[in-house]
Amino acid sequence: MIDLEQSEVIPDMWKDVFDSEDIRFCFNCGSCISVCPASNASPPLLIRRLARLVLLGLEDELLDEDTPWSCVSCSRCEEVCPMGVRPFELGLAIRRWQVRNDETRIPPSIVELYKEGYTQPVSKAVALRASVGLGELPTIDKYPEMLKGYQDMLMATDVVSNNDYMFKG
Amino acid sequence: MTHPQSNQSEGKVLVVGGGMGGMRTALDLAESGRDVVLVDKAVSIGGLMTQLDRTFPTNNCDLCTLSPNLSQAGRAHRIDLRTMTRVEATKGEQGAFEVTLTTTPRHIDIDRCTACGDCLRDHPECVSFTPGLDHRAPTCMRYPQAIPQAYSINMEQCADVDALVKSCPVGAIVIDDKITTVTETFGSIVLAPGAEVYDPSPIAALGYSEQPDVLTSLEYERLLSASGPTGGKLLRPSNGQAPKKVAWLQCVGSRARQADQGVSYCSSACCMFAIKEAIVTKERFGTDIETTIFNMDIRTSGKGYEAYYQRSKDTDEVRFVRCRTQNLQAGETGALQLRYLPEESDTFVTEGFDMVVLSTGFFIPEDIRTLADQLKVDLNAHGFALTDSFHPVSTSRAGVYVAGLFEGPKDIPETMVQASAAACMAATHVGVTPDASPTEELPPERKIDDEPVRVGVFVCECGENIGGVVDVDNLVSHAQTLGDVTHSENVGYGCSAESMEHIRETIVEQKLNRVVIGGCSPRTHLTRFQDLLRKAGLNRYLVDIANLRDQDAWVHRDAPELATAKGRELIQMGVAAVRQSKPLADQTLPMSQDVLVVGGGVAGMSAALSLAGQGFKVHLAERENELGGEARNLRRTLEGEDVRTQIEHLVAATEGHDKIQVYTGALIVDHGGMPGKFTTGMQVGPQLFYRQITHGATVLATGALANRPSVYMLGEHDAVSTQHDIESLLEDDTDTVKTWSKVVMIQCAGSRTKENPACSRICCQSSIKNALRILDVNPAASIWVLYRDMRTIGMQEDAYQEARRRGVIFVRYDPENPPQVEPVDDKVKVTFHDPILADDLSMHADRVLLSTGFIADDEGTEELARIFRLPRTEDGYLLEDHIKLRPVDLPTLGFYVAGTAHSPKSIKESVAQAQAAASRVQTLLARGEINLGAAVARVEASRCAACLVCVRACPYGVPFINADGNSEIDPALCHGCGICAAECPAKAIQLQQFDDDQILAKLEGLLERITA
Amino acid sequence: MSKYGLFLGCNTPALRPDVEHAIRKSMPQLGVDLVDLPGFVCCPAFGTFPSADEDAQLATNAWNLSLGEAEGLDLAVQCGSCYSSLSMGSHLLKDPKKLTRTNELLAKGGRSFKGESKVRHMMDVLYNDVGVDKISKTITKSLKGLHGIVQFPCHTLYPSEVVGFEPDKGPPHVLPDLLEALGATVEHYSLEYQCCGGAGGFHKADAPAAHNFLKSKLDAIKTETKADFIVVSCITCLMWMDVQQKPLSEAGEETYNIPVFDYNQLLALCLGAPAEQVAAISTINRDAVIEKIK
Amino acid sequence: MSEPTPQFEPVIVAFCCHYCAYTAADQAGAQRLSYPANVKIVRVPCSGKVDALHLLRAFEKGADGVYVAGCLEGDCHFNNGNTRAARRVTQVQKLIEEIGIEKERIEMVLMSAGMGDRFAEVATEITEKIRALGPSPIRGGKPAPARAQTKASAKAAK
Ligand SMILES: Cc1cc2nc3c(=O)[nH]c(=O)nc-3n(C[C@H](O)[C@H](O)[C@H](O)COP(=O)(O)OP(=O)(O)OC[C@H]3O[C@@H](n4cnc5c(N)ncnc54)[C@H](O)[C@@H]3O)c2cc1C
Ligand SMILES: Cc1cc2nc3c(=O)[nH]c(=O)nc-3n(C[C@H](O)[C@H](O)[C@H](O)COP(=O)(O)OP(=O)(O)OC[C@H]3O[C@@H](n4cnc5c(N)ncnc54)[C@H](O)[C@@H]3O)c2cc1C
Ligand code: SF4
Ligand code: SF4
Ligand code: SF4
Ligand code: SF4
Ligand code: SF4
Ligand code: SF4
Ligand code: SF4
Ligand code: SF4
Repeated sequence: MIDLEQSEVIPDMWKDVFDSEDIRFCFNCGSCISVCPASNASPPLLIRRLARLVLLGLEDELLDEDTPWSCVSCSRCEEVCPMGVRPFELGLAIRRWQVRNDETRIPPSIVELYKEGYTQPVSKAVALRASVGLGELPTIDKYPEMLKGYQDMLMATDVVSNNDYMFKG
Repeated sequence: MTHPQSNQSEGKVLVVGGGMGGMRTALDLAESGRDVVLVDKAVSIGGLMTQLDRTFPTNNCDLCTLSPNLSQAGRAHRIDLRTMTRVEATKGEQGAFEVTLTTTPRHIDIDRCTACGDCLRDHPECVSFTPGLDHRAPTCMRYPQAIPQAYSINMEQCADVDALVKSCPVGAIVIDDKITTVTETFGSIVLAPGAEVYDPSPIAALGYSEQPDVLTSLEYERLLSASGPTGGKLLRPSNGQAPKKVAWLQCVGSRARQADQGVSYCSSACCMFAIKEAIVTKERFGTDIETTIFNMDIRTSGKGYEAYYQRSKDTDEVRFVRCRTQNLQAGETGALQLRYLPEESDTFVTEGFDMVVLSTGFFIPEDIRTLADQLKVDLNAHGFALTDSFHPVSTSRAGVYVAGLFEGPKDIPETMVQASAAACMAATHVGVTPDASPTEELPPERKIDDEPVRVGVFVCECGENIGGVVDVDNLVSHAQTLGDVTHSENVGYGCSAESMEHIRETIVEQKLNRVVIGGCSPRTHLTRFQDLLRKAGLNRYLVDIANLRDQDAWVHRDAPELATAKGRELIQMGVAAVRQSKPLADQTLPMSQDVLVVGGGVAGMSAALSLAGQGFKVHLAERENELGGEARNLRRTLEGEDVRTQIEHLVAATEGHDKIQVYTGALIVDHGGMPGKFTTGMQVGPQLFYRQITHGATVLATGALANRPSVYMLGEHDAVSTQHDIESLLEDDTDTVKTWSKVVMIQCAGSRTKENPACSRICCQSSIKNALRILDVNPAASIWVLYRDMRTIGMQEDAYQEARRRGVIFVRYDPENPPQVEPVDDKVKVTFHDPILADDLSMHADRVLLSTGFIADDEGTEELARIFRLPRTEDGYLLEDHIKLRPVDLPTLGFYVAGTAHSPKSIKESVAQAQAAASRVQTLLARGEINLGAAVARVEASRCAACLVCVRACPYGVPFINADGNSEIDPALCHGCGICAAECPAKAIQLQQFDDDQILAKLEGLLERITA
Repeated sequence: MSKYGLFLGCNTPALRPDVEHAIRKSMPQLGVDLVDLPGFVCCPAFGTFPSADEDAQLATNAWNLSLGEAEGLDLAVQCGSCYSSLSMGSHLLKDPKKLTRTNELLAKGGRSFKGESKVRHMMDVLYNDVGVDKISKTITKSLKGLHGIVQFPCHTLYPSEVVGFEPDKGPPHVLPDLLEALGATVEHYSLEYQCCGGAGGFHKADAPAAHNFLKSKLDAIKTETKADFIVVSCITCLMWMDVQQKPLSEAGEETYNIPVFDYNQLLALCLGAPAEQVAAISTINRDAVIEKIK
Repeated sequence: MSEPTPQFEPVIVAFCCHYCAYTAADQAGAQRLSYPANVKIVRVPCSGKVDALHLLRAFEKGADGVYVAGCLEGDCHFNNGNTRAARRVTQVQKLIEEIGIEKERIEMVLMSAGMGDRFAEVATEITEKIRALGPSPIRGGKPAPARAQTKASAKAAK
């Protein structure tokens, strides 16, 4: 039982989560989840449920949801949603909202990205590359001024500047 | 008898589109004495209906009921039917439109063509009888009752023109048939071009273009249809096997915002037709077939539709799953796998189906938009003709009216109502013309009572059709050996103009007084030969046709001798029957031209004004002290129209009309008479002054009541009220509305329940209307709608989506677990289950608004139905004659119904039905006298034992035991089925035209040489 | 000769450089010149900035796009995720407000983006620029006699408003057509259009479910087709389908060892490139297939 | 298999309602389907019009088989004539059985207007069935036809 008088209810939360009214058109039809690979996970990723939580403005429940993170970004939901809700983008938007409201949600990979420019050791895979006859790549670490520029740019974004302690050092 | 007329000009009406809608309009106009040109771009008329199998809610076909009417009306020379014809341009204005019509060549002279099909057999490359109905079965026959019964030729595809021309035995093929363009003047125009059905190929996820077993509903209908590609067998296109599991996916191409997924509105008819298809599948192909309908809402808000839906679940075991799935994959075994999560559940299901039917909706194609453009008719955002609630069939251009799908998505009953309404409106600009059929030229009927029977037998060869199989000369000489046959001959093509004239002359010269035609089916040709007899000075009922073509030569081509022998027997039967036939008179009755309208709501006033406008005298009886009815409590429609002002206009116009006599405070107390001459008594005013009125027809527009059930603390707590209660508040007391921060609306409060099973149809759109109004006044309000199915049909869906856009929250509830309402000081606490979150929610509402809808005026109509002897439905609404084809006519001739007395409906629908009733009244009264035909049952009083068997047997409740203690059958009411005659143990009843002597004579004619 | 900026992303150069080499070997032979983009960064993958901050997401997208734009080049991309991320970025940057904000950020890094450079998938370039005819005429070896199935990378299909390069509506056929151009027989099966399940957080959230999801696909391939190999055109699909067959075989009764190739690997092999360079890294042994390419 | 003796050719009367079965018979013709020529059609407005008297008279006059063909259930043009007809056929079956005629010689069949193939199928089946039964006792003279006649007519008149 969710008592809407007792729960944290933010009527306009959807605006904070998503960038357009598209989400309000969701009529819980289920098309998105019928095609969603991650709906096979346990607990299942159910966009219609997430959309409902957003629209009802149930902050605590939405913060607790792990399922947005199990999306495989296949965008099938986006293709089939009759109402043009853009469910995949909604899922990403919910992640961003969670990141904004709970720093433990920050994906560690963005720290790597900030520091190295890549999520994989692109510039360090020299031996493997050589084994197939490839040389080194013009990776960003080879252009320090570019890497600095890239980092300066990111430092101007909210997620990096608000959590700068994670990115420095 | 002269027809009362207002200031109308002579002229005719143009009806564009010959589907159900166009046909009904044309028939109504013709029957009310107007000349009509009916054009259709297709090769034969009928529209969508011709492609359907059986239609809801009666699950029967009905074409056999409608199409004969049309050929009959065509015979009245009132309807000029032009197929393969389009409108090119229009000029002028109401009263005198100048319209250019272009007809593409058919290359077949319809009047000559006998529909033998030889041309198609020999030249399938260029002859068609089916305009490519189904891309999976291009050769299927369109439908057996096609009108005109004719083929069409595409000359461009013809390789050998000479051979083609020669293939036609009657020379009906016209090589140099040209495009013809004519410009004609019309007083008014009715548009009924229908709509098209969405093509689901763009939704790749549904696999329509890849999977043979994924069909549109129209294709599925073709598959079920006896005239379809499989001859009515339900077989999977992929492998020709019978399916065991069939799924329907609803709203395909409807209720969408995303490009390519179709239109935003609801197509209104597809929920019902999917249920119908599921039921028919089970009924006809085995109850062990599993049928599942995947849906978001089931929208069955028409009359009796909710019961149909419930029955499909309970009795037919149709399964309903709430989920729109777009995950369709071909499984290993060739089955189609659907994956879905039912709304009520948390476990995904992947289920195999043998066939998947896509319930595709309607849209207006470019072609019809062009037509609208040519006629300068405004369209709404979706391309449907723009109309309003108080003028439901009037377009933006004066004198141009609309009916059917082109006005908005709808089913057949609604199409029929609009079609009659459009006929009523179109008739206002066009005067009644004398029947063009040359009655005066007919010679008087010859008295034959004293003549000895002289039978003439005329046998057709019909080219090779009969002559190629049956030895016609043998039949001719055999006929001469039969008793009373004084003439017999081979007439080649009996129905050709030359032969007809020859037969006529022969009848006159030889003083024949009975005729047998050895020809084709009486279904198609009997009326022609009846007309011929009449022209020859004989009563039209003295002819019979021996069906030598369709039922002999065509079916026994491989056994010519047997066919000839059978032909002899068929002629024997014909001769035996005509020997017994007697001249019959068609029943006629004089009519009063006055009309009684009972009920002074929107419907009653609209019907009265339409009729008065056409010059009829109308008596309008209203039981309250003022006119206006239920709509007085409404302020605005969903579309924003100002109801109060409109009602005031209507009341003023009604009261001020010199042809309308209004009786307020009127109580109907007695009734008698016949259709055309009814007498009805009422007590009027506070003094209960008794008045008796004589009228030819009666319109019942007695409405229904706003429901006020004792549920959800209604009447117990101030914070709970009905949607109806706040109509005025929203207009006049916005300050109160501004104090509501949380509003909960509960749908189906007191509707769709055991006590009041019908859906009230208006309350889903009403709650959307009010939600949007509340947000206008108080944008900060949080509004929750607890619903079972949101039934915002047609364009109402746009408003529903608008409500979502503006933040209204919709939560479905299950009737087994309805919301709970408890008092908390001046608020109420509402608790309900949300299936999406799979959790219960509770909140404190400032206001609970109940969507309470309608309830039949049970007491009121019970009394009225008793006085007028009219049947009612179980839930107390008046029962129409035929729910689909005659939704305005009551079963008793001369009675019509309009508005919510028929079933819950909106103002727009009430007004449309009122105009339709006015049209139906005119079709009746225009006759001046009723010709009831001759096939009526008659009681021979001296034989009647008053056993009541016939009284019980008659499907129309016609026979009654009269004051003399005998059964009496009112010929005006008899439909001519003969059931009573068959049941009567005393053999006191005979059905004319089919009396026992005739049937027995046929048997004897057939069998006499066997036992004798 | 057409020319593209080669956008490699992270996984290909770091983990499967043989695919990169296959691209570098095959494309120029078909007249597609590929130019390296100095200073490129992660696309960014959806699990990174797109899940954390839209500004950072679009700035990173634009960073990469601007590298091509500065050279007057469109980007050619092999990885489905990169293709999808960059396409989504381009799509969102059509919104002038977002473009302005992104350029404010880019300016801090000394770059700018006008929105001109486009994102093309390698298969798009091969099908729509090069054409199947040219491919079948140019190859010196063929896959004749081999049966293959195609794994459509979801990222190249959906949402069709943002991504994709199929020439017409209806079922996708670019990848099968390209495979046929190499002489292989392409087989179809029930779960053809199902996702591989490898991207994003699905396997992190519920590894058994993600495995089962892949298993259903592999089972369908095994029972319904005579496939000798799977061809993909996305590094995520390649790695997931190649690597996970082993644990799947170990966990159940069924054994899975269907070789998986990136399309460019097969193409390079058919153009005569040595397997040690262009098809060297895999979990499932691919030798049997490679031997049959003649 | 060759037929040694000449086949018995039964006479069969089919009462067909105008709206469905009669149209179906025309439809069979239009589709050029063939069925045995033994079947002779009597057109009635509704199958419900067919009287016990008509059915019995057909036998009396020497028909070997009789059937009534009406619309599909629920499709009757006059609501329920076909169900009444079906009931009547069942009654007549009992009646003829009493007088020594096999009840299989009469039956009720249903079809819609479009079902030309069904019409042909039914006509063929019934002809085969009656052929197998042999000539009607009235024709063949097994029970006394005169008595049978009076008894049957008397019942019908009741
Ligand atoms: C699959 C399916 C099943 C259905 N089942 C049922 C059911 O069971 N019960 C029910 O009540 N309803 C049912 N319906 C709905 C029903 O078919 C429609 O309500 C009805 O046919 C509407 O009739 P209409 O006259 O408006 O249009 P149509 O039947 O579409 O007729 C329009 C006519 O206009 C002609 N025309 C079009 N454009 C032009 C032009 N420019 N010039 C000249 N002529 C033109 C067309 O050739 C056509 O003959 C079903 C619909 C579908 C698609
Ligand atoms: C709660 C509710 C909300 C609605 N909201 C909308 C809406 O938003 N939009 C919309 O379009 N429609 C709406 N409607 C429907 C609309 O009110 C009706 O369609 C319309 O009023 C019906 O008109 P009517 O003439 O058929 O019946 P009524 O208006 O009921 O008129 C019938 C008249 O007959 C009289 N009468 C009854 N019996 C007798 C008798 N025996 N003798 C003499 N007179 C008799 C009655 O006194 C009454 O005056 C709503 C209806 C309800 C109940
Ligand atoms: S498909 Fe779209 S409308 Fe349907 S539930 Fe998913 S997000 Fe909502
Ligand atoms: S994009 Fe994500 S949410 Fe959408 S269908 Fe794919 S996995 Fe599911
Ligand atoms: S052959 Fe002649 S009569 Fe027969 S269908 Fe063709 S045109 Fe009509
Ligand atoms: S809800 Fe509307 S559009 Fe959807 S299937 Fe039902 S009637 Fe058609
Ligand atoms: S009336 Fe005679 S000639 Fe005319 S179509 Fe019928 S059978 Fe043929
Ligand atoms: S609220 Fe009214 S219109 Fe809506 S479903 Fe219930 S009864 Fe029908
Ligand atoms: S069934 Fe015959 S006898 Fe009985 S009441 Fe009717 S007419 Fe009279
Ligand atoms: S013929 Fe039919 S409609 Fe007429 S009275 Fe008899 S049973 Fe009734």
